[in-house]
Amino acid sequence: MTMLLIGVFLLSLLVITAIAIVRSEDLFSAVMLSGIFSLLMALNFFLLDAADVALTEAAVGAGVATVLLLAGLRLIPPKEAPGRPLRALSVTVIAATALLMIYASFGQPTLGDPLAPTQQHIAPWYIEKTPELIDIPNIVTAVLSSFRGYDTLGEVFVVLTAGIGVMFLLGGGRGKPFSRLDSQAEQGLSGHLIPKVMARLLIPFILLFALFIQFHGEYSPGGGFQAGAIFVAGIILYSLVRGEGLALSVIPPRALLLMSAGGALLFGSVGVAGMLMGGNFLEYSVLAENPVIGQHIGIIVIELGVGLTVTGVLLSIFHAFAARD
Amino acid sequence: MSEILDLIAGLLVVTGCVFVLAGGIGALRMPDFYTRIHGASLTDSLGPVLVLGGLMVNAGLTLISVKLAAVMLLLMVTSPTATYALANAALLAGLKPEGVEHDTTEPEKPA
Amino acid sequence: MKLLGLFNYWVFAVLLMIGLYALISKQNLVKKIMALAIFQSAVFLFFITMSRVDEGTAPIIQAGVANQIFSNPLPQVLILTAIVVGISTTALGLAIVVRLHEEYGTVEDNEILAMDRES
Amino acid sequence: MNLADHLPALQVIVPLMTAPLVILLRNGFLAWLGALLASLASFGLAILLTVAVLGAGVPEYAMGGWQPPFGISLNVDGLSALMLLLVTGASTLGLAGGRLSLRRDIDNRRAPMFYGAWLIALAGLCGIAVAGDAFNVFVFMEISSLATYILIAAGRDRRALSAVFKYLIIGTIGATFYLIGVGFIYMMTGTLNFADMALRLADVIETRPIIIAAGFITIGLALKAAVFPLHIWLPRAYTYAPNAVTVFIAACSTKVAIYVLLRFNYGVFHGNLLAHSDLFTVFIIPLALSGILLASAIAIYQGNIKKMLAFSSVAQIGYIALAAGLATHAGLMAAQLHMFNHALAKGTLFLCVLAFVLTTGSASFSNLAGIGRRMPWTMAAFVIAGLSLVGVPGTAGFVSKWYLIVAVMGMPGWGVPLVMAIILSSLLAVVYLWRFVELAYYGQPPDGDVSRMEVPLPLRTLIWSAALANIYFGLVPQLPLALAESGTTTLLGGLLP
Repeated sequence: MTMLLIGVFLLSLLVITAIAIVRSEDLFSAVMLSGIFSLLMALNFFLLDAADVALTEAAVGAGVATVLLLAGLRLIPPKEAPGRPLRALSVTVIAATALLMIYASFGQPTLGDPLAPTQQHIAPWYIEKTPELIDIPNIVTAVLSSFRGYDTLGEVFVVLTAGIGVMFLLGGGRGKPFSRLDSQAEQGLSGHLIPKVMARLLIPFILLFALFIQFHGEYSPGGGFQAGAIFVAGIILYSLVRGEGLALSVIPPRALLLMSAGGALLFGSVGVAGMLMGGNFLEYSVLAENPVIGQHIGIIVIELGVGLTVTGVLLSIFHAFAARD
Repeated sequence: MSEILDLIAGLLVVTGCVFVLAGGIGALRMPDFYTRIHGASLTDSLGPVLVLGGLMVNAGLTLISVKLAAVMLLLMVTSPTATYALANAALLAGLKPEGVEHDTTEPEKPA
Repeated sequence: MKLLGLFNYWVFAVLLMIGLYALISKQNLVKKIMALAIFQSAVFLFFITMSRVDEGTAPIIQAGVANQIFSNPLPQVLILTAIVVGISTTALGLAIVVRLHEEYGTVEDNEILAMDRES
Repeated sequence: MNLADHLPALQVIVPLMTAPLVILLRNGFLAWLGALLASLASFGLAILLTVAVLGAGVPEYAMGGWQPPFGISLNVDGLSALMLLLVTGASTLGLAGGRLSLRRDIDNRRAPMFYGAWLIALAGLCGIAVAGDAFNVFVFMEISSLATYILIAAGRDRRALSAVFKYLIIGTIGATFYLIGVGFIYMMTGTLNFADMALRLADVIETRPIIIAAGFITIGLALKAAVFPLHIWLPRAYTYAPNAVTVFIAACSTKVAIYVLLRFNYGVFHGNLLAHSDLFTVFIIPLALSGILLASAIAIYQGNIKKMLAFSSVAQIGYIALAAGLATHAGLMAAQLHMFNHALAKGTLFLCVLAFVLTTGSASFSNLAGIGRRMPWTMAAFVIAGLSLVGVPGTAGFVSKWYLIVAVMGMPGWGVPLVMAIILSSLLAVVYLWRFVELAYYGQPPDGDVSRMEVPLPLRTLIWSAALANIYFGLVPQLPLALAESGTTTLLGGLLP
């Protein structure tokens, strides 16, 4: 009951934040509110026993998305033009749809109902068979990378496509726009003592944590995607305090492109390897003598591929935005 | 013994909550930006540290305490830095503290 | 109790419609992207609500603990993928907005539309 | 396992895996060549799959070796094979014919990214066509959409950017609606596999969440498919995209959304549909009819050939929706045939437009006056494809219009008015095509120059083979007929035997 009430409280905050985002005319505060929105969402996910999703939402929604929007706002005016008054027609239509959906909800299973159809079919099979077939503690990772590995392959390609798109549109990825590395704006906060020292102190830990999330994802919440996002957060922090140029000399754009494409290829080649060794595409069981060991090998390698692509793409996107003016 | 520990833990958590609440009120009611972030900085320094301390007392000498200590350490390092960066950014953007007649607050210029 | 158990679904409906309303009525393109993010987040909430089981924990098997009840891992997996799709869309949309600002000098939808009509 | 069993997976993997390799290249020509080879290879795979479907059938492919419904399965039937032929064929046509045009539109430095996005779009569309899992369809829909946005944004006109932003917003709303619908179904059945869904839905088919789910899925996919009046993104996106991209997406991207719509409404909701087939028909037919008539009428007033053809596409989608909305055997046959034939005609028409723009530099009517005398070969091909679009006997378009009229006549009470509407809109198509043809043959070129200026021979050959395909499938329609027959059988029987 207490949990339910905490949930109700957090969900109400979520709605209030969403309204505030829509109403705020200053885009900077809207971005900050979106960050808060994502954090609240992550809290809700955590409350609903979805640890992996909460971690991802916090890293992606509150972290990466906020940084991206801020990088974008550097290039466009941060003020919204004065809005028009509420339009009666659209408000009516939308309110009617909301009421319709609320009406429909009375036919739905309630929160946490153990007899709901979702808890009866397929999911119990995953929970029951994971120890035997894959033998890793985190069932979410097992489903994500093995049972539904094909979806995850698709997900990696969605990320890669976004990276290709941003590089194509903003001309990044070839190093040319990054030539003005010594200009004033590229210096970052490097003159400020306190952020500089603190960032130096924190960055190694952030990177270490990213590696932990990457390679411990089979045992605890986490995996390639979250690790990539956290790794990127570390590098972005570095480029904020030390300037874009220095951060880029650590990982040049060409290397980022290689990482992005290489990760996707690594994932795919695991699948093709399964094919060549007599199984279906993405069948890891055939990768070793013992099918369970094969699954372990497959999952570790594809998680690495996911991490590489995500890191490469997110950094390329960030640099493409940062290098534009 | 355990009752005393529980009592200490509870006290710490409640005190922490009071600080968080005070910070929240401060962020709402203070007159200008700088006093507001002064208030708000309470919510992410003293408040959570006390709450985490209470939880550590509650957990005793276990792995959980070590994890909580790590979180606490991180918070103690990052939140003052964030407050500093915020105040400095406001100064750089040209926001003057309220009630300051002559300009004594030069922002820290990049060296 | 029954009503509180449906509260998550109501919040899903309300958030979805807030996002949709902002998408329709806001002219600023960055605001549209944020609205799209709210819109998609609502769906994430919907799926994760489905995955929860009373008395359950996150679906991570702990050694030595028997007869645990786990929340449903499948919707969580789907939403992990959907979150990634969402951020990818945001990034691409933002890149398009930046290019639009370079070409048109504004990020207000109605002004861009007016300029398109002229040319 | 031998290679033939892997065909459904290879169909997706070949373009998907070539894409990261292509973006690593530094040379525009090599990137184009790589993309073309991958596209040709997947066209070959699509042909092999078609042969297999018409022969013994293609066994279900379990991804990762996990049997459905626990793992993701790939299913290929007649309808999928039809879509695969369309998608890979259109991509190959666009890439092969678009070399010269794309070299102008895309600078060499960014070309590898562009061709990478092209391959990803191709893989995404193929992935949708073979998927047997509702969520997997969402993932691949997003892959193909994101890649398509990039392709359209590559247009040189700045209006390409505003068009693509609108497409991005509407496309994402559509995909999210689809995801919500899938969520509701999952909530009531606990499964994501199409076949399993259809089986388990039987018990809960009349519950509120399922009806809401059907609504969300239908509206979401109608947004993606640009069914009138949800088509607002389409004309501008088609008009300002690079010409080669228009050849590709105009021929197949909206049809893939219709394909998913058919899969859902007939394969999954068929229990619901049988009880409410009148409701569904009454909902979809007025929309389809107004699309057919209004969009054809709007097309007459366009001053840009690409925009005119784009509005014509909206009208043609109306035909497909009309046929599919009848919920009869003949209607489904007509819908599938029309998807195939319209893609053939539109692909050819846009390829001709590409050739026009290549030589004159613009797609506006004023600039294209007299083009028929300057480029007689290309213009002749344009006329043939135009005749197919109108539905003149002897062309592919006639076959599907014939099936459509037969299907509509089967509707008690509505038959005659519907037939008249179809004939009226065909006449409108004659009008808007004639406007251009007249201008092309009798108009005065803007600079008064009437000397010959044809495109190079390879491109002309390609255009003509596409035009001849329109005639070939008009005279010998056995292949699309067989595929549509097989697809209709699976659709009406559910995915189950």
